[in-house]
Amino acid sequence: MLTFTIRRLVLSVPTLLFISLVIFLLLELAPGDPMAQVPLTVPPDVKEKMRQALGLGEPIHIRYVKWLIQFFWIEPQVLFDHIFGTSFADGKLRVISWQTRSPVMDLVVQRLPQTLWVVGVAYVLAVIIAIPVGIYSAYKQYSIFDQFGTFITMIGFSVPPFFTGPLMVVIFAVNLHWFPSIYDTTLVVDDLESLGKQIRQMFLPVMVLALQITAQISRFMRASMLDNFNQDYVRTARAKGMSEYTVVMVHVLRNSLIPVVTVIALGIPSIFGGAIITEQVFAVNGIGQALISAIQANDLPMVQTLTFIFAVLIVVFNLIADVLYGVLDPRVRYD
Amino acid sequence: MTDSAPQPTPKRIAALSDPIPTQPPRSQWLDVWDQFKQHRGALIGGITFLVIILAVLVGPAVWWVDAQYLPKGREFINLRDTRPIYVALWDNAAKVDWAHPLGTDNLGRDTLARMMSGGRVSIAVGLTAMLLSILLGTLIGVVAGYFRRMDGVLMRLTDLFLALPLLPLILVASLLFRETLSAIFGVEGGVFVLVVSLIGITSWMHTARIVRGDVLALKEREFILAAQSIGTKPKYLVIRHLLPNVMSPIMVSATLGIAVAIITESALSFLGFGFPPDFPTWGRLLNDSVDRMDLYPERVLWPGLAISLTVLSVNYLGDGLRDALDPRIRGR
Amino acid sequence: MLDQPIVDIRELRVEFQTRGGTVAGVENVSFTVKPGETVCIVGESGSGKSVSSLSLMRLIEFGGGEIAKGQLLFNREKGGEIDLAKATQDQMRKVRGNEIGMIFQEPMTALNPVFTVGRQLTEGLRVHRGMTAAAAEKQALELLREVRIPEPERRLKQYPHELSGGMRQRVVIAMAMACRPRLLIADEPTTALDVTIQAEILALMDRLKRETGTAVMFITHDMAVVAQMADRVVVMFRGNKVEEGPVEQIFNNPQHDYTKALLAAVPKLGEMRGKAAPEPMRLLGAENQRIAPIPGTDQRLLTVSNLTTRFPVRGGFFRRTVANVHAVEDVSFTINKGQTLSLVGESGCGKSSAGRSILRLVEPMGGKIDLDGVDVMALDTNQLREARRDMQMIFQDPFASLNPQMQLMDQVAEPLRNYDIASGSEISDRVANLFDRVELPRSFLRRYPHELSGGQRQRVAIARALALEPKLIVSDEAVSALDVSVQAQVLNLMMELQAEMGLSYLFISHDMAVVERVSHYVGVMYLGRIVEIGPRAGVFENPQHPYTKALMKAVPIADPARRKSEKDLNFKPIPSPIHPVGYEPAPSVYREIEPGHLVLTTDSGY
Amino acid sequence: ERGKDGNVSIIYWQAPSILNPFLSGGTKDIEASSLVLEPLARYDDKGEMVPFLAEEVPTIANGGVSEDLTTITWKIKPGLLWSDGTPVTSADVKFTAEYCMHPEGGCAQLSFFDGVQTIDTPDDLTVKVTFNQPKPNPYGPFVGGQSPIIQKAQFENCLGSKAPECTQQNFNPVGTGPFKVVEFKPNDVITLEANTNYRDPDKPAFATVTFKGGGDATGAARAVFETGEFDYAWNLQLAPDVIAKMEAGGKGKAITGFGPLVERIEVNLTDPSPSLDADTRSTRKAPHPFLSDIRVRQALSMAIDRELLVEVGYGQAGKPTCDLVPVPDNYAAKNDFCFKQDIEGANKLLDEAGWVKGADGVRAKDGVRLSILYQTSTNAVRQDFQALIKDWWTEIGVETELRNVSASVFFGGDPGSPDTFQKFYADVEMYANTFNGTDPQQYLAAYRCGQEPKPESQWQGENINRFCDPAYDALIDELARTGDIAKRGEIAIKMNNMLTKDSHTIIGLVHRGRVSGQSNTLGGHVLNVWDSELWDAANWFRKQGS
Ligand SMILES: Nc1ncnc2c1ncn2[C@@H]1O[C@H](COP(=O)(O)OP(=O)(O)OP(=O)(O)O)[C@@H](O)[C@H]1O
Ligand SMILES: Nc1ncnc2c1ncn2[C@@H]1O[C@H](COP(=O)(O)OP(=O)(O)OP(=O)(O)O)[C@@H](O)[C@H]1O
Ligand SMILES: [Mg+2]
Ligand SMILES: [Mg+2]
Repeated sequence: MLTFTIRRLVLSVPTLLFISLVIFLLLELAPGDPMAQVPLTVPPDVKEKMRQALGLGEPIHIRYVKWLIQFFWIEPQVLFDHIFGTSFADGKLRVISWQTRSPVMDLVVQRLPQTLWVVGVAYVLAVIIAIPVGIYSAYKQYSIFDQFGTFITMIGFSVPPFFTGPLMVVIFAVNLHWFPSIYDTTLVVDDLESLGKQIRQMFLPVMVLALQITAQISRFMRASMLDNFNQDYVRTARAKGMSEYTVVMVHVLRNSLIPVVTVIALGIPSIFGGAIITEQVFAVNGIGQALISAIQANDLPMVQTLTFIFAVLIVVFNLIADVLYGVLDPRVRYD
Repeated sequence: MTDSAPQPTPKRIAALSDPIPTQPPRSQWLDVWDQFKQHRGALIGGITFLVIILAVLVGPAVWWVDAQYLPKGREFINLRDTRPIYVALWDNAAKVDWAHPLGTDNLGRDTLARMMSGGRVSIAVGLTAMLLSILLGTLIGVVAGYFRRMDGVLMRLTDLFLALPLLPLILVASLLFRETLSAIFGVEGGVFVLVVSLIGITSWMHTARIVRGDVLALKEREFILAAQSIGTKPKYLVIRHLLPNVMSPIMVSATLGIAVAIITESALSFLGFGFPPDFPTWGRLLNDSVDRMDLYPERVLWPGLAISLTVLSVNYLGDGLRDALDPRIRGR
Repeated sequence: MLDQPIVDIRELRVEFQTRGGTVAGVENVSFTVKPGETVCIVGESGSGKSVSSLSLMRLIEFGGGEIAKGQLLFNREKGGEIDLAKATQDQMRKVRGNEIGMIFQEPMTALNPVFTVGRQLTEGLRVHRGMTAAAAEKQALELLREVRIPEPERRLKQYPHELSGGMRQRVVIAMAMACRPRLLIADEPTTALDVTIQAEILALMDRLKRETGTAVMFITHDMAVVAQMADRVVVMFRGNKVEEGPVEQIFNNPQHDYTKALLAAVPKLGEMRGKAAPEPMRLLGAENQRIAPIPGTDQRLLTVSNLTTRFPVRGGFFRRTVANVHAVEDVSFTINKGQTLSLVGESGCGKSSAGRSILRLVEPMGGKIDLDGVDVMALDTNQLREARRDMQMIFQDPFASLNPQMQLMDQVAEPLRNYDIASGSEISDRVANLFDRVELPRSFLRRYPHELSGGQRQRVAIARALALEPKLIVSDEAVSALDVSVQAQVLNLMMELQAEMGLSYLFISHDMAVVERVSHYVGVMYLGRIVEIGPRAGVFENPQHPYTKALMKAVPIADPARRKSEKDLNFKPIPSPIHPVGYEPAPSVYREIEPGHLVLTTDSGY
Repeated sequence: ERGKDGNVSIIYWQAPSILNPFLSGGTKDIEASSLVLEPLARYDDKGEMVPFLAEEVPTIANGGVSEDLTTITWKIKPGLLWSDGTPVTSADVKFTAEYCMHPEGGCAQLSFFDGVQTIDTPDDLTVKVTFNQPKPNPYGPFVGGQSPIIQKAQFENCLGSKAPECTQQNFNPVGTGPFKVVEFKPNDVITLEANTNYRDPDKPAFATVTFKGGGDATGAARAVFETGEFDYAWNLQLAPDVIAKMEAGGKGKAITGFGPLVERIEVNLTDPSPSLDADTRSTRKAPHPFLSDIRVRQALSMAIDRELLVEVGYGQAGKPTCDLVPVPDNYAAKNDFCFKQDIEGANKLLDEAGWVKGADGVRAKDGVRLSILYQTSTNAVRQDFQALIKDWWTEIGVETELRNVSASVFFGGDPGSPDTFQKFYADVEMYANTFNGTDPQQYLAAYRCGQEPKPESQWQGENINRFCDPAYDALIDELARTGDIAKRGEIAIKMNNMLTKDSHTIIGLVHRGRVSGQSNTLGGHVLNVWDSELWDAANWFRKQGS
């Protein structure tokens, strides 16, 4: 298992390097220019100087190597410094965002809490709802509950967030005034009241996201439970005189969770990646929104870094899902 | 083998004769259809989807208002922002017009006509992008599963595509290919090809993984070995034996793929990428109307509902197909 | 008290709601089981054996069935008689596992893969006996000892997949016996197991029954097992009980047609004693059967020498080959035209690998294969394809070896198309002829595999193999998955084809009785090597190698007069065929006992 | 009394990403930083200059500007303090110029320092700027929101290439304005508090400011008009009916003001045909096959109903215009030749010019079809305009293909992209442009022959139409020499007409105003289109009784 993990980790390095190169070239090729947001009143020669100042004058391979060094060598040092109070990274040039002229990583750190709160809570909530729903729908297959649950989850699958989002805003924020329409990142949660505020402002985006995620996971859970209900060991457990509760909640559940847990793990990168459309609609200043605004502003270092972090997460959680599978399922042993 | 009536044969005693199927030979697709019919949701979904397709295909022949037509002169002011006729039910003062049952937009274009021509694009995008993604996914899945040596490379490729950001990709592709494509297919055709290919090549990964897994499992089945031993060439092995047996996950991926593609196209339109502005798609109609959502909710509602309903029906269709194509469930 | 039956099943009818309407799994079955008695229920596949037993446990509801009629009277330890057919699920939970234990057919899947053996064993004890975890564990240990599992302490902490099939089945038995049930239902507990393990499990059950006085309801389709175990026999046929009686009576004086046919179809070990060549079985009801010995010829068709096949085991960081599975190790044999060589041996001893290596479906590591003058090992891909016209294969699982998505006609025609042997209407003519040949109605041509029974499918597979008119057919457990009656028909078919067409067979099987019936020569494999090979009579009547001897002893014989006793059995656990890279096993050296009868002298690990 | 009114919240749907206006040209950043940083003088809502840090605005009359127009001398108000308590001196002013003029700094406001030769600081409160040539308009440096004064002490180590590394400084500049930054979350939210060292002890009335960024214009408008979550929303580019509906929410109202911003159609005088090679396409080497015919251009202009456009797209926030320079009065030509849509006239004109309608309704002459590619940036109002104009042009026998390009591509100058407005691979394109301050000299000078984007200049250049007229170039030079205000106006109007009325090279459509949303409870604000909208934040207060 350990060898497997290490092997996969090592193998993922060239993969990731390749991915980073592809992303870099892609962004490099992409039309668009960081000067797009500078007003037309700024004359072209000044814009040209500004471009030079951003480092756009250098050849492409040098910029790529620079980015590699900054991302893989300097940023870890910064993190190390931050944790241990050392000063290895002092004076070294970090990955700098073109929009804000500040280190991209700082921005990520600043954005992460909102995304984690909103997307993370939605995810956790969805998992908490989806698993019992999936279990019960499978146990009572074709019952009213199952049919209804299927319908709701289908809705969750089918109704895109860019439709539900604005709809919710208009209904709940504009007409009913139940929830704010704009997410307030300055809110500090330190007492009950501010907690209430925080919950209220998270409510709509979390709802929209959770509906979607619940739909996916509960479908998975249901299918997985159904698979296992047909297994012989279930009959064995019943033949032993186990109660239905034990049969379902211990024997079947434990087996059914194995694929579902890996699916859940595979979904985690998206928590960090943010939900681009939902964040956009509800003005949640999270990573997803940072990404889309960076794309619109052609802030290449920011886009490059964010997409790459996302790629790393995908690769890592792919690995984690595989390892989890091995841990949860005693039959699977990687070597 | 449901019938148990012993068949009297002259040669053997009843007890030992094999039961011979009494029903006429039926292809398993008939079985599939039988099972499919059982699934009420899927049936309704299928019918709904057909109705939607018919509506957008045949609709314009019946409702022959030009989706691009702009009223001229003063008529413009009179005709723009017409509400759907049903609004008259509760609002006497509302500006309604039987000539525009779903109302008009802020430029006086007929919403119904736009919905229909938008639907045609959205569904066409959904179907073609799905086909492309299924094709790619199946190809890559089969190759990865069947040829061990390609497996690692292709699975890493899958990782790569999972990590690629769609928006910059669209920008790059339209930079590189738009002019060539519009030279070949015309402006709208070019964008169509572009959008479809992009959605296609960014959504095959899921299918590929499933197909790969199934092929890996199938490879161990004895009939593949049997096919090898009767001298079937690898090409036919794949075509005759592997592919038909991964059809069921592919079909399910396909239905999901339509849904994903329709939503992706809409999301692209929503984010401002995609088709030219005077080329309505459901996503764009929705996006353009979000501003006026509380004034003219119907302009958001109808395209939103259309997208959701299409995707919903397709999803149900897929659900039913999965049950129908799964021999374990069908056997029951 | 003693005469009062523990279970009294009266006019049981079980129905399933299916798409095709209501199906009766069991139409009308009544029988009783008395304390301390073993009642065997036999019948072909689908005759309702499992459904009856599951109804008794009221587990049938979970499979979509419903007890439509009848009573299931169960004599409880305390509280007298109860009709299980009407009991609530709550009551049933107290009966299940506690008063009735059940053993299932598939040891591989009957245990929950994610819980340790210990956990699954103690579960029942804690529920029914209210034991503490520690006490239950102690009891579990005791149970494992009772079923003679080596190193029971370690097993408790292991997961099912870490145990061999035989050990798993013991765990299942221990689980069923945990609460000392008064009735034990065993649904084909040994069908999936090797002969040797089967013998041990049967002996174990017999001993447990004797020691605890538990009544046993034993379900099987194997008449030899019935002869070995039963006190009384119930014969079922398509949902009905057709006959019932003490075991001797059933075997010696069967009344019902079906029972007679069944017994006629069972090959009995020793039946062929004294016959020089194999001959088809005389089947009941089949008229104008030509029972003639099939002598074959003495012409060499296939010569295999020093065949070695190893599968690499990769591991470590660089995924280099760290070990090899020595599946086939220095194996040599010959097959004559028109004759059959059988390979027997336990699961995993390399029979299939040997068969596949000859067709080069798996690539052998070394050795020579000469098929009628063609050096198979030297062929390139195209030549190999050509060469495969002369050798074909039939596989064990008729459900798995046909493509479920293709019409039978196309499947049988595929080899013809592959080699451009025929085209157009000629193809359909030839396929129709092949169907006639394997005695399948032509109306099946347009059907799909799932519409056929197992035996019919196996005929299709044979037809497909015959399409190329091969000289050699490798039949890898071709009849193992079939019901006895069907098996007999297929065996006869194969033998008739041999007689008519001069086919040679490499017949792979683990069923000694079947092998005795069909072979000219027999090779016994153990751990990749042939430990004994020679003419059938020689190997069966004068076994020399200790493994062959043990194997012969383990085979149950379908004759209640010739029961085996537990002390006849002594099996060693099979060593692992996996050896690290660089391990070079000694070559196989044989001693010739009589002409053509060779015994391995190299240490084979047994 | 300072701080009595608590918190005021402002929403900019484009979020500020930096608070150093020299490092970002973005309006959002400049406006946000104007709460903190101040220039020596600003333009007020009428476009007139008012002193801020300076005691008075230097003129020739008061001797602040030399007669030969080469120097300008500013006097700083005495006693001014930075928010950290240190005094503001002329060294800070001089440093600001050095900071921006550093060759490696990439200063976005460099054009304000055009022609600055030396800056002298005779004493702590006097700054003398010397230009290398006479400057009729010497109010470039240190005037207006774009070139405020930064503190020398803070930015001393951030010169040139070090500029982007000074994150702390760029995010939290020390200023003299009414507020100072407490926390800056880039692209998200800024929290500010009243500057205790602000020069007027009673101001600002608000103790804190929450400056939120992000979302879209709709959301921002909704937050002010309907939910009342915010007090002020900037630049609500929304259709008039949308705004009207939202205003009905009753929590706020829209305020508009008209700067020199004009939405126009630019006509490409060169051939953008894809069949041409990259060196020729859309350059002066290849004149446009039919748009070089003035009558076609005129017909295109005549076919447009500008009033309808205004009604559909801008409502109160727009007026029809035919001009390039609509304000200030002194420079505005106030043409009205185009106000009336005249499809018939346009058709007639084209007929006369020999463009005859073919079977498909599209006019052609000598095999050249009047088929136009019409591009603009992605934006709902612009797409509506495109649809309408396409329709009108169809009526005069001109076939139109529409294209919209993402703003980040369209306005970015990436020479590799075919979709930038500079490259102009289209026949006509539509966007809006404006000029800084009240003087259009630079704006008009852009149309000099040779200043068009072309391959040799990496497609940079402001003469988008590839306009070339020696008479026009002569006027540019004359304007640069002229100091007299009335005379300057005359020349500018003449130039404006050469581009619009006389040649229809630039087809003016709508004179766009700025629309912002203001809560009903917010007082003290006057919308200013000539400078930062937040120029008077010090005067803002919460209205009583609400
Ligand atoms: N879940 C079910 N749904 C429908 N029919 C069923 C179901 N289970 C069993 N049957 C039917 O009941 C009949 C008896 O099946 P049963 O499993 O008892 O056979 P069996 O004698 O145990 O056969 P085998 O030897 O193959 O185990 C079969 O004809 C089968 O078709
Ligand atoms: N493709 C393979 N890769 C690795 N090991 C294999 C492979 N095929 C077979 N083996 C191993 O080779 C050994 C012999 O297998 P084989 O299938 O030939 O046995 P068998 O005698 O046919 O058993 P059974 O009666 O169960 O079919 C076993 O230990 C098996 O695990
Ligand atoms: Mg059974
Ligand atoms: Mg085998």
